[in-house]
Amino acid sequence: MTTQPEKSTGFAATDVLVSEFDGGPDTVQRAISTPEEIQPHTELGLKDDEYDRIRQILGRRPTAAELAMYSIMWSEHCSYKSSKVHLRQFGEKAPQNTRMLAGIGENAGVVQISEDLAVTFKVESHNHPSFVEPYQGAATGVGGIVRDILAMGARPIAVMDPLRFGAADHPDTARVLPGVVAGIGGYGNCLGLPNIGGEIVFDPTYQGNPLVNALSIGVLPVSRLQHKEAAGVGNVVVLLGARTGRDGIGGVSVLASATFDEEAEQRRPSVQVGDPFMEKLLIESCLELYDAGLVAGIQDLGGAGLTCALTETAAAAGTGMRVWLERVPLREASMSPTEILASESQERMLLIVTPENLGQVLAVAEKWGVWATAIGEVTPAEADGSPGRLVISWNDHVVVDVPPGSLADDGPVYARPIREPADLILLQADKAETLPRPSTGDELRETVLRMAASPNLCDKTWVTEQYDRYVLGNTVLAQPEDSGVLRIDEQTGLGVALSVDGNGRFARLDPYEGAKLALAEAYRNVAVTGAEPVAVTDCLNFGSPEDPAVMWQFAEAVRGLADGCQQLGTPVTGGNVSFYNQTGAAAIHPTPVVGVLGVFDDVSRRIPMGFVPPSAPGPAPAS
Amino acid sequence: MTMRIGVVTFPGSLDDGDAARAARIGGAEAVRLWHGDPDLHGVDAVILPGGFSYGDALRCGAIARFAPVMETIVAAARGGLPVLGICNGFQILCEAHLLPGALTRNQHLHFRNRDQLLRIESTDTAWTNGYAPGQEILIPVKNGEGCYVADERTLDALEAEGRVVARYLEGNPNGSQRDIAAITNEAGNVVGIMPHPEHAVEALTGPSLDGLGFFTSVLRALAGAGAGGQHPGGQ
Amino acid sequence: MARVVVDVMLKPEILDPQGQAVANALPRLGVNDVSSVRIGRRIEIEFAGEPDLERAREIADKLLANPVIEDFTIRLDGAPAEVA
Amino acid sequence: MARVVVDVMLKPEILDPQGQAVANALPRLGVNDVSSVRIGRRIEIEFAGEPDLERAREIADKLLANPVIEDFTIRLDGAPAEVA
Ligand SMILES: Nc1ncnc2c1ncn2[C@@H]1O[C@H](COP(=O)(O)OP(=O)(O)O)[C@@H](O)[C@H]1O
Repeated sequence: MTTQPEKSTGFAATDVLVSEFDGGPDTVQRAISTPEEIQPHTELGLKDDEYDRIRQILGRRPTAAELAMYSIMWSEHCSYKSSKVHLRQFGEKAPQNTRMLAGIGENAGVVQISEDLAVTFKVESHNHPSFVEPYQGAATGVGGIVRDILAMGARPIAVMDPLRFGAADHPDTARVLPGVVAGIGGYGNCLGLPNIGGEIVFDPTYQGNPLVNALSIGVLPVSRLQHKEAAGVGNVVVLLGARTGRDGIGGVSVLASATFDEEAEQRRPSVQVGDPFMEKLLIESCLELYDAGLVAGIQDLGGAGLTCALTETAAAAGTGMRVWLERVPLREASMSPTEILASESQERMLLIVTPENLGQVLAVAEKWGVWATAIGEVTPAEADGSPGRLVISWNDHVVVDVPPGSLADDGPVYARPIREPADLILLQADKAETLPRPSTGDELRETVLRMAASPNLCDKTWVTEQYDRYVLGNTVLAQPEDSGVLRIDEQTGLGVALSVDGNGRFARLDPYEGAKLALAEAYRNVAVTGAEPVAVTDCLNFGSPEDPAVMWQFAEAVRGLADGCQQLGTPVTGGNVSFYNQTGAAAIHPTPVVGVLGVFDDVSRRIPMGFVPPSAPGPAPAS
Repeated sequence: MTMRIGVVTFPGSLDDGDAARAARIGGAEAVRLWHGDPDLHGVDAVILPGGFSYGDALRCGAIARFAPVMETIVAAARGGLPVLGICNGFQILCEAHLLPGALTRNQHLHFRNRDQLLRIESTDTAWTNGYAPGQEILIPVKNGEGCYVADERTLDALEAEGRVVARYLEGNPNGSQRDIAAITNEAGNVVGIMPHPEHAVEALTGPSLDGLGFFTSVLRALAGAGAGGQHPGGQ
Repeated sequence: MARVVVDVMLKPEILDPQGQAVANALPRLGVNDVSSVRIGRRIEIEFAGEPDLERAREIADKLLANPVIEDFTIRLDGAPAEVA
Repeated sequence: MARVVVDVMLKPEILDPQGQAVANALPRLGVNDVSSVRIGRRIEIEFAGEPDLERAREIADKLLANPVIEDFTIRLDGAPAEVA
């Protein structure tokens, strides 16, 4: 069953004949009968031992579709295989906290801010895609983080964008920066989300590897909190939002999980294109569905597309799932089952709904003009009580039959070797005390002028003017303030403050202290507005985890952030790790970016950065 | 009796909630209207809010003009119903030929959001009768396609007939001809404005309270005191 | 299935800042003999059955072009343009 | 003076939200037989002297089209298009 926007301009996927593909898709049946077939697992980024483990889990070779799914889900980006062992500290050292309703492991952390209201917030990276195609990379970065917020049951209410570029006068910066800023503005403005702050840092370390991080925050009634579990045997699996195309096939695993180099040029087609208008419709339809109580489970489709959403929702519930892939509405009829599973087409959500509610769900989708299609159903656990299986067919061919947990939860975990960078002692010895200092008035003047004119300190309005900070009418403070402040509740004056900060140069000198400093800065920025800091999100931007020096920086930064959070009493509620930010052998400065959330009982008590003129804003015109 | 101001939501409307809030703060009851429903539900005035209706595909406002609700609004506006188009709403009014001219890409090619000083040039409209002639107001501007263009004859006519409602001061944010920020139709009941009065109605969230006058003016107009005069309202 | 192409350009008297920006950037690419650049829209409409030029002209006139600022031409893909 | 026309369209596999939105609006204008609408850019380049197709191709490649997501064709005004 499909509802369509006012008019179908497409074709039905069922028009495609199996015979259009050489001998049809690689089925489970075929995999059993051709155990020795050579598979391109290395090209897909899987190590030999990882491939062996897949064969062991399945008791046969994987089908082409299964292989693609494992390669995606076991990629660094999706599996956190190098960072997991370190990130545990955020949980272990988490301060006692009664506000947190959802934490690490969910799409985004959820923090209760009053008896009946909660906010959810998270920062994520879209570094590699933004280097390849700055506008779309940055735009879809905003789109992706907003869907994470939406998936928790929240209405997204603002975005922020910590950015890092190479030298301001480098030609590549002239290519990347305008595109990134236009992309963030283009998507966020069109979505109607105020941009309430961010960072723009220039440093040659980011030359071949700019950092585009995006943060979003949303608000929800506590009772509307959503879960991703595909619970309830017999429930219907619904794909909501845009049609599926060949966007970003292999994007996550290819772009975000390997060192970035000249070869990236050839990978360009894997970049996704965003449609903020569709996302706006998706937001409105999801919120209407939540409020009507029609959603049993929900998960956004981000990088890793359907593969990730299907396996995570099923694994979280311990259920199985049966999916008919030919039902997925396609933009291009000729897509293979593997492509459909790997597509990173934007603006899609996966819903689990009861059969009784399906009709109403489709009606809401139709009202907003988005596609909604029942593509599968939730199936029981195995007879022995072990979790169910994810079985996916395509035109009557079973192309996938896997335990979903093996993809979503039981990926490889590595305790990678760590070693302090050899040059660190020298770097640390080169103290600021040895720098020349201005000693005359003229020298002082020259220094001040140079600082004022430096790209890192100069006025940022040429960027921030391209962002809408007024939309939704609840922005209390935004650029050029140190924190963004939002009113949450017009009646009570309940509000929040948010600041996001990081300093890669500090972290390069001492990643432990550097992470703590980033935390302390964001914490201070929130505190000085008058808000009480309550929770933390982070985006950890680092080089290759396969480099022990980078891994040491990572381990130290995580330890620093976890210790800092413990000392300040603010838990990390969620975040993102971005590895492989390097060009050739040269890694970027370790760059932990930290967001701190604060709460106001009465946001009218916020303290702005500048002096407030004695008179309040002028009176209303005569009426 | 409380006046009822309708605020239309198109797919992609963004400032509809803010316009409704401003109408309430101004003293009216805000009534939400849906693009697909031609019924105006007996409202006394209509606001077309800012945003990116239909994703602003093609040209801003080009598709919204064909929404079922617009047919009713165009007819009612011709009959005297006060209509205010803000930003995307202004673009829709031009596309629907309720106002002359067009809004094109900002000359500097960027989206621009800043607090903008304006001068109210005409207080002879349903939406500006509460301002003092020549009054300067500070309200946010935020758009990517806010550059007002029309041919010379139309511009001259607008000036001669006192239909330029507001002009940009201290810097034209988008390259609009003759610094035009807002215009009105001949009857003064339909006003299109590029900057956002609805974002300047509360001390906590706006740069001033200067936008409130638009939402209080229309109440005076409806009460018979201002331009736009008596009219049946609604359908 | 056949395709109709509608080209929409700003009227000559309307300023085209985008075209201007491109023209201004050309000398930096070493191109000095371009006297003007104008940027418009090209719209390709596929009809399910017979392409209908009259239909397409109506669509162009009502929706695709704004007569206040734009002119359009319309043609079957491959055929020479015909001014509206 | 001569004119070179560059048509820039999204690659077929790339999402075209604008075209989609227009296609969805057509039934409201009573048009039901359109199966797809794609929207691209048409760029007219006037050369001061001889039009230089090679030059124009270079400009198109570097400045006018985004090769990551777009294809372009280039031609002398009046001449049939030639795929880049
Ligand atoms: N990329 C960005 N997006 C949104 N706001 C930004 C961005 N970069 C900087 N800002 C905002 O501009 C203002 C000035 O930035 P900055 O000079 O970095 O301030 P500070 O040095 O106090 O952190 C701050 O309000 C900051 O949030």
